[in-house]
Amino acid sequence: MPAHLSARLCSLALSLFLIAFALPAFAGPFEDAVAKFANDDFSDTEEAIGVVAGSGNKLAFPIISALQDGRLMADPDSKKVYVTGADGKSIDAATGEAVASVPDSASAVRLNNRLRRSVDAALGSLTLQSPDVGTRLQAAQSVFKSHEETALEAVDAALAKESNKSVKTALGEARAAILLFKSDATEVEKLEAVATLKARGDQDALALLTGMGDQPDSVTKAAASAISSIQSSLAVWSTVQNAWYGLSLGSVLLLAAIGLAITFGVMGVINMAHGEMVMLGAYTTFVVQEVIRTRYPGLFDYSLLIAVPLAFVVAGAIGVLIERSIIRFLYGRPLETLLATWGLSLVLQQAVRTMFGPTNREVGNPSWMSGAFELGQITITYNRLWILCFTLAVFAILLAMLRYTALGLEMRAVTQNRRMAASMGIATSRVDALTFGLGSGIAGIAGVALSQIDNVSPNLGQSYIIDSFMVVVFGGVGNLWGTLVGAFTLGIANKFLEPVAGAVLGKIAILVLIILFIQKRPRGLFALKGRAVEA
Amino acid sequence: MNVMDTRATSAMLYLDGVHVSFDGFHAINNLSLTLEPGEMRAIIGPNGAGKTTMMDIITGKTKPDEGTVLFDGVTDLTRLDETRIAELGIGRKFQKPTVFESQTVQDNLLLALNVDHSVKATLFWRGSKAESERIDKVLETIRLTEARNRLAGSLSHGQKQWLEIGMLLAQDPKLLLVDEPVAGMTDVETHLTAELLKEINKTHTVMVVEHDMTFVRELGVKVTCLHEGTVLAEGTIDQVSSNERVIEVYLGR
Amino acid sequence: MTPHMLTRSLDRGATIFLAIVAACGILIPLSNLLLPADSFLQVPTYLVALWGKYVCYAILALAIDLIWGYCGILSLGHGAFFALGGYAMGMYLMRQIGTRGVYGNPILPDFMVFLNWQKLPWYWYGFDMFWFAALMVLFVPGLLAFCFGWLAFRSRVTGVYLSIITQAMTYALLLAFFRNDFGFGGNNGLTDFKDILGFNVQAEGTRAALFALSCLALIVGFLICRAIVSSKLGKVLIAVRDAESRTRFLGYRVESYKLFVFTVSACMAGVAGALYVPQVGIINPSEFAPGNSIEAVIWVAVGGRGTLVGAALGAVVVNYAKTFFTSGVLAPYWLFMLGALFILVTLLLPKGIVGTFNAWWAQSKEKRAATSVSAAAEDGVTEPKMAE
Amino acid sequence: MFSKSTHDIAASFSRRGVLAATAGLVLGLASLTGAKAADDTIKVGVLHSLSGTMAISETTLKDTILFLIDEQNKKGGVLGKKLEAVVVDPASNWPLFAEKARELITKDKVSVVFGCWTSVSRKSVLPVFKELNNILFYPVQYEGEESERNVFYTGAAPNQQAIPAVDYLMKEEKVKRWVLAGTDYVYPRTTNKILEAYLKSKGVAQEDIMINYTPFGHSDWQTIVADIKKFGSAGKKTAVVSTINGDANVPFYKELGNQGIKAKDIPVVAFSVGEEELAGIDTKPLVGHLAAWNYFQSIKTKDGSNEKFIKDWQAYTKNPKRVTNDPMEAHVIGFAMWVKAVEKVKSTDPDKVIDALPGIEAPNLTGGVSKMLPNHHITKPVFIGEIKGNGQFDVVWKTPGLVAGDAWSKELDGSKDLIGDWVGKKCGNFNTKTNKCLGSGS
Repeated sequence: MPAHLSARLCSLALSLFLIAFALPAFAGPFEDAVAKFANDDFSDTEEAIGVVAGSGNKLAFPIISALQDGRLMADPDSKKVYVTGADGKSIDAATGEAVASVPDSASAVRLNNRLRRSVDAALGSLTLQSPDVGTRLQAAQSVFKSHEETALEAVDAALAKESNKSVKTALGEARAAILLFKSDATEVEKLEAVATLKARGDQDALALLTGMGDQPDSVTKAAASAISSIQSSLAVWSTVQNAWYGLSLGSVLLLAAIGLAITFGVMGVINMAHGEMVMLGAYTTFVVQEVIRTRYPGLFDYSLLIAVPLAFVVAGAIGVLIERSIIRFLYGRPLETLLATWGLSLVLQQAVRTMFGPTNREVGNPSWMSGAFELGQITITYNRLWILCFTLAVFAILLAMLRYTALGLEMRAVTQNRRMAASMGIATSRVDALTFGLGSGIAGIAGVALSQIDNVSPNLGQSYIIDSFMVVVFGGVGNLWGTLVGAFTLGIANKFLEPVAGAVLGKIAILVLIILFIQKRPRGLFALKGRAVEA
Repeated sequence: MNVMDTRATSAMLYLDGVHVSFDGFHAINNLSLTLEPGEMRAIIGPNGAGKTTMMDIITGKTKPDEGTVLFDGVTDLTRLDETRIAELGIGRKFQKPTVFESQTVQDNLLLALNVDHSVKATLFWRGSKAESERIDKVLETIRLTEARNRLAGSLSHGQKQWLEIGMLLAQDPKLLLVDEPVAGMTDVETHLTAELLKEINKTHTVMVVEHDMTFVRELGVKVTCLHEGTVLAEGTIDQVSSNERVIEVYLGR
Repeated sequence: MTPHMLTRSLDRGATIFLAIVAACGILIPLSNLLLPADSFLQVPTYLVALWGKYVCYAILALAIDLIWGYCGILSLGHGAFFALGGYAMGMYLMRQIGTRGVYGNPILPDFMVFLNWQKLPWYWYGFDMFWFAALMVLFVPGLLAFCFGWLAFRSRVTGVYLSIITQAMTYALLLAFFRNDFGFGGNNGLTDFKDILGFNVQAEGTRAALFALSCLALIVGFLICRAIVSSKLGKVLIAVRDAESRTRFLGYRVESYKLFVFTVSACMAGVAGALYVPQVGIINPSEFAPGNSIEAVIWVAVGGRGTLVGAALGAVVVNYAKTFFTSGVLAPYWLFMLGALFILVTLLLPKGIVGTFNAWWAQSKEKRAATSVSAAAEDGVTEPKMAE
Repeated sequence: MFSKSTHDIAASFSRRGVLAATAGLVLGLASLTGAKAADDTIKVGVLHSLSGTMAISETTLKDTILFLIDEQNKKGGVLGKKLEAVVVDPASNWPLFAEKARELITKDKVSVVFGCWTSVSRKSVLPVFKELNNILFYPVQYEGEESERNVFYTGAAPNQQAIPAVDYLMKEEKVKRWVLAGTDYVYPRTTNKILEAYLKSKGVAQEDIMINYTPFGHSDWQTIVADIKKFGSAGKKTAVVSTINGDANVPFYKELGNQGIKAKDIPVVAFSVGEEELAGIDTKPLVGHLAAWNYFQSIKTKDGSNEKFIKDWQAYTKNPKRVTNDPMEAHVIGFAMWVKAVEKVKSTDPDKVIDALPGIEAPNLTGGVSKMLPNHHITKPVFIGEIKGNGQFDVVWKTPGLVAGDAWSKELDGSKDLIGDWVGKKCGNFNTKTNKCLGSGS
């Protein structure tokens, strides 16, 4: 045993001894409990939370909430515990007296997951009657989660006074959860509880019903029927959920592939460095966030809005540069382009690795992209939802651009008949550069979105390149709608296969299906037909 | 037209009620056409009349949506692929001269010879005297003996056209489909080509697609005019060129 | 192979190439084994193993050049056939370990023992016999290529579409072989080999012999490729590459030709993989990685597509460059160099090293091109077009 | 010699063969030169990927060894000679690992190699080290089931990481239901097999264990996170034991955070997520999730050794934010042990050093002293850390003493009777039941 550890254990034992014999002479149970926060021992802290929360002392709420926020300071030497407020003023936790300053030797009382749950439960029963509706709802929910018998009284009291409908429902459910586990609750109470939970009908309710242990027969029977009804409704929801996951995966695939649909689909350039354009977009996001973090922290929520145009410009400019310096010499030799751009992708990866280091970079989610909301029984995360919307928006803008702008018209003209377009006065080489730049720029934008769900590392692009090609080829080269349908088809198929076959086999199955599908339709889902294709 | 129907079984090539459309565009519309054995037929028609698509249908490159295509009165061509159709004895020269540019003139002809085309036969192939004699003969016919060891890609445009005709000869098919053989040729070359085709016609059935009216006139054969995928007029060159609808189509309305 | 095919396939370039390979195959092992270790002329064992690896890569490159350079089939999944051949050999080597594995289990390979497999899966049967494994080295890649090609060529999947689905094929295999449930050792692959045909794989003599054998395989593979491309079949292949539908209208069953060379090429890749595994001592699913296959295509492009000699040379040059740049002060920058090499070769030497050399040679001795038909056919491969 | 001969042959053919032959000559000569090692330095091989997929983890370890060599040279080197690092880049390519190992040992004549991260890279170089008789220090936690004479394992064996972590969850968090989620490769497979056996021995029922494998670099975690959520809502306290590898972790944690799985509901304990990995994630939603390691950067030591190491490291890399992690500490210990062993036998001869290493003690960075065991694994303390909002860990539990690394897991049928002992038995896989040294170890 290392020396310092045994020393610490000795001092711990000594201090326990001191607490046990020296302190009781002049302190009550509340003060004893508060002093335990200073022991830096999780069991002691847990005990202290229980005693403080149940003490009825008006200091209980400030202490527990300070504990939750890491504002409860304890001095291991003097065994004094302080609550520091957000305003910098501090009080002695045991007495409530204001103190001038917290000693330097004091540090925040540490928590672990078990204690966080205790804190939640304690705060739940303490804040059931808070004036704020949101706090009350949260309190009711945490009581529902912890469903400790001791909270029953508080719940009943709160229920009697509660006027808000949703809080009332939550309180009712919390009460049901408590009663279900209360050994001396009557059969009628328990049956009512089962009915309440059945009405709630979600995973948590199911969890409580399946885990409730020995009950009277009638209750067990009612619970069984409730369980099966919840399960069958959840099964339906899980299909909906798979479809949503599929859409979400499809949107990621689409986003990664749209740029390729332009450079590969429209121009016929097999751009193996496409993934690296995505990566550059992600790194642009990182740089933008870095600048915002250090200079303008208030703008963090707008970081992505700033990054999108920047990423477009950065990746687009590099795309134009690549087209001018490499690809334009290789038109008509698509397979050679493949090799050159592969080399290029190695160079770009290593360049980023040299500049930013090989490790992942942190790109944060702005607040509006964090978290999730419940829609029925499925969870929809904001980042996935935004990415779906964003993808569709990018797709729509791109379509509109190709259809209605002069550049779009020129692009279509050049790709359909280069010589004719040139003789009509279109600067084909400029159009080529701009088309490639557009494709790369869109890949850059994709990088901004993908930075929200994936690693930002030099390898980022590699993980999307194969999938992107599959999507474009599956959908049919040269057809943006094909890319859209292809991406969503593959996404949804993947997500419905995954629960059945597992992630790996599901992916293999998709690849095999693509191979077989190409046999059936050698030019993809939406192939252009007719003689023009062959020429 | 009705007269021809009765002779359908004896025809070398018989098309009836053929339709094909690409993405809603009707490239061939109720096309019916008959070619007798030993006949040479010129097909004319403005751009987009469906001439090349018709050839695609005959050679199996494009499958018609409906209609009958019979070869030699018995073989349904719509069910066969290009290779099988070529093996049956239908040879084709493309609109844009298509020769194997990175191979020599001689090898181009060697590849075209109608001998066993199986993988095994070509792998263990050793040249025979009969083969080289045939190649020599074809080279002479198409006047490329001097260029036999040159790469096909280095030939002039007219020479390429001729090489492709030579490949048809080497293939020795029952029916030759010749798409715009004189495009880009000088007057002299055009004349020589007409002579060559007439010579070929002595032993083969030929269908020629051509824009060049002088050339068609020189061939002096029956002419079919296509328009919008259907037969507009048929007869001698003078009959067809005096047909009002043909004039309307060619000169615009 | 009939004698006329052999004589036909040997032009001057081919003869020189074969002489060099044969000389390496004989002299390097001899120098390694017979000369004292401190002699300057002695080739150290690590170089024998290294060059043995290059030779295996050269065989793979030949296989790719046969289908890409001559028939226009760009396979971005040829690493799969290489790896399958390697796995077949690896399975034989695993079974040869016998009781010398860490758990001393006479039947089950170590990775099966510690993942609690109770018995050998059926597809491991027979691999304890060398002849069976050797057969599988050809059969498994060949069969996969045949099935894949039969489907793809018959439905006329060509060009980029074909390239992408070959990539999908190797990617699917990569994922499958990563799965431990698949029974091929998962990510760790097959390793810790002891004996091959009763000889210790680590021994210098075995290494030298394997190197000589690899050179022999390269020679045989080269001769097979030459025999194919210099026969009439070779002319048909070039015809398919340059104008696929024209070839069809001449009455050639293009899919049969493609299927034939694709399968032959896959078998060659399998042999390359089989020789590679005992020399590097490990086979793992990363050999299936699409990047590896793309890299192999790049060797061919660097050396010169459609020249065979160039393919082999390209494999050696690129891999030597990789070995050289990944050590020492250049190590952090080697990807820049490799990437730049690929870009520059495609831009400045579109015909590759040998192709450019040939073109230069043909130019300086122009009249020579007209004298011999076969030389012209090879020298004159100008700007191979992608098949439609 | 071969170059000369090929040249002779080529000369007789001159013409077209010249190019090929010259290329061969140049290449041959280039590979032969530079093989001479300087005698006034001791060479140390560094075999970590600097490019490719593993560069993300391994580059730091290369820097660590360079740093350690630098420090050692400041103290006067070893045996009066300076240490010289030979850095190669095996590029995350497993056969290249073997090739580079061979090159380091034969061409550069290094005395010891510090390297590898993945198991497959170690497996790939293993035959090379055995054949050429050199020393490899392997610094990463791994699946165990190995004890080789030429390899010293300074990372954790499963019993130094996985089992203590599960014990902690059972005891402290009262976890009753387990999700074992991992990337599908050998380390997670083996670790999960061991854990499954261990959990069952502790009375956990089969239906309370869910095992899930995902491919490398898996990035779409929606379904699996939802499954975990579902599995976790069966009324029993649930935890996830994650052996998810490298790149897949960031999207996994992001999905966890977004789907609102809080550590206090379903804690995730990870064996492959350290400070370096967390540097790429916003850790605020992850506070409370756990990791088990033998070292954390945040650990405070009495003698200040960790604090000093971090300060020197950040000064060396000129990056005040540069983090430290567990495999780095493993290299620190391994390097110190090697130096001590070399000084003990006054030679860098691998045989002597290999024999001297077992029993050597070196201070670890958490205030204790680690010891090299006869099975070539080391003793280490085990810490459980909770993720904090700043990307660091807060140690919530530690083993009372040091845990000795088991080369062979006691939980697996195949290996429960095996031990590695290179001191007494001179055998890496000795069967204590039959008293026989199995397989190749003899």
